Amino acid sequence: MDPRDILSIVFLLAAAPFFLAGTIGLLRFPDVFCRLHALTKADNLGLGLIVIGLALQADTWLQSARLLLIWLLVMLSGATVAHLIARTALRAGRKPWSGRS
Amino acid sequence: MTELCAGLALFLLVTIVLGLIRIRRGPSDADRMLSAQLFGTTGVAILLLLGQATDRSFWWDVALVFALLSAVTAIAFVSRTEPAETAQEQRDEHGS
Amino acid sequence: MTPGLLLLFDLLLPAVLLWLAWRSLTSSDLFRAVILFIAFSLLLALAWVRMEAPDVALAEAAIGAGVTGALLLVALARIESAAGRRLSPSARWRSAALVLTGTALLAAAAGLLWSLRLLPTMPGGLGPLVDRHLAESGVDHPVTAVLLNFRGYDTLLEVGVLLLAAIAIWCLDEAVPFLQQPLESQLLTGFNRMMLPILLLSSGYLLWLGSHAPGGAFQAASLLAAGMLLALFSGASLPAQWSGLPLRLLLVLGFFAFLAAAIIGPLTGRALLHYPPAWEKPLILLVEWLLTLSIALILTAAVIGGRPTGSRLYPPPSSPSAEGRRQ
Amino acid sequence: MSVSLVYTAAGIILFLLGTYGLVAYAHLLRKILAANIMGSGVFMVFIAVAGRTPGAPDPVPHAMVLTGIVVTVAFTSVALALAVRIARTSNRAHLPGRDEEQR
Repeated sequence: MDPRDILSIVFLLAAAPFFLAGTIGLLRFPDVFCRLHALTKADNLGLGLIVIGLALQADTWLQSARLLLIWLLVMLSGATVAHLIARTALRAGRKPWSGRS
Repeated sequence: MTELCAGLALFLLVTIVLGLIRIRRGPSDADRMLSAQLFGTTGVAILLLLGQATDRSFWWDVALVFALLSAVTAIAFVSRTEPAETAQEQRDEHGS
Repeated sequence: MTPGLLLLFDLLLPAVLLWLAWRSLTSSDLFRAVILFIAFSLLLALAWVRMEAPDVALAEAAIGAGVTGALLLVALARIESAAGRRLSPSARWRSAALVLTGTALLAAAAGLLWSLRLLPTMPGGLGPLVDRHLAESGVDHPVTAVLLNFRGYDTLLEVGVLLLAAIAIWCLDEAVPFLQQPLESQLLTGFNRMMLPILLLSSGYLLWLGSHAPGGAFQAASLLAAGMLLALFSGASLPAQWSGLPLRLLLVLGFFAFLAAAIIGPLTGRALLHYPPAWEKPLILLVEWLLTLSIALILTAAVIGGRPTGSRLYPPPSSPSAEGRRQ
Repeated sequence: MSVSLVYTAAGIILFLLGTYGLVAYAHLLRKILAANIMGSGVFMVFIAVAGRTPGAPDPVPHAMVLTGIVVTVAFTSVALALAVRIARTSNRAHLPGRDEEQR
């Protein structure tokens, strides 16, 4: 097997736990701020690893560049949205979870 | 490779199904918006993987559109709930 | 050959779609219903991709992820501020109505599912016909050729429908302040500074793509409209001197450019919407550019949801003091 | 070809779900969502049937569905503007009905 394929498979398989963690975090974490933290793992690392895994398979560097662009856009949007949602929740008077409740 | 990509896409679809529970439970609107946001990212990943699995890279253009627009709905949501003070005041007025 | 895992995917995806649609219709909280609907249209785009309909998937992704979500959320906020946040109770039926509706729906289901058997087992479709005439259409992508050349009148009327929608919305009400208070965030401003050029660029990319691959005017317009929405959300408005005649002219520009291109045919002794042979490509591209601009403005006006008023900004800012500041 | 049948059946059920929602609920926004879901069901049948042709899918239904999506957006935006206007004028966003009588 081509070493590039093996690397791809490793990256793709590594991505799966982050999406699972994002979902489980979304379900299990106690408040909206913690859940945001879980969500951004899927945005940044999960999608990032998939992009790297697929970019290794791409035929031309243009295709890899397109994949990287998609990842950058999702990260940019994810960061902005996470900030805005957290701010809204904070202004709406929700207190971040302090571990006591 | 094809099998792996298809399997991962299927796995991601299952995580979306799990994420639906959060939309159901809430408790706040922000939590529901978060799940929709996660679906957006997962959708991009599924599109990329399916594009690879079926060897159609023009599907990545659909993923690109998803990535470009993934913030719009959430920002619309934030701008809808942002005037926390004003909305609170209005509710108080109605209540009294 | 479809690998087994893809087949599983194709079984799970429709099931999830049906579940989302059902929950969106039955959940008591309307905000939850809207979020479920947004998730529904997101997964619908995946279904179009699985059915090899990339044009439709692009349109669904562009419109479902951007404009429809914003449209629904903005309208929901306005409805709730007028009528109160109220749970929509599940239906209570008179028994006769329940029996009647149930029977009708079940009969329709049985009839439609049974009619699946009537589908030809070896369908020919119109694909070969389109392929044969593709060279005459001036573009290389079958769906664009069908949209703008072979069935151009559909597209012309569709733009007409969009224009009528904008007129209807403008007739219903004057524009109200889009944001109750400006969304002041350095991060959002920075985000917009990066995203607006990218959205403009990708809109042009999709438009260019439309001539030989999935893409086209409507998808490009949705991206452009999403850019305008982002600007609106961070508090931008159209100056008063632009929101009168210039805005109206831009709104109708696409439709009338298409109409003008359509009647070139009758004027030169051809049928309606038959372009002169050497001019097909430039004409189609010019019409698409103008259509993109007009459709994007129409979509944005639809989200704003009202007509501009006389000498004020469009949409008007939340407080009178802000008006003076921004002008 | 069984996959295309799965999507066709799903489209039919979506259409019927939408019809049910349109009939059963009094709230205007819910009716708008229901009509959208009905439309999606119709589109899904179209696209699934277009995918049954051998080779590349039939482009004509694709173009028709694209037109349909645009018209759906137009109708949704007008319906929402109407619903907002009704809510503003009458302070309620649902049709009068049995729930009203019971209150």
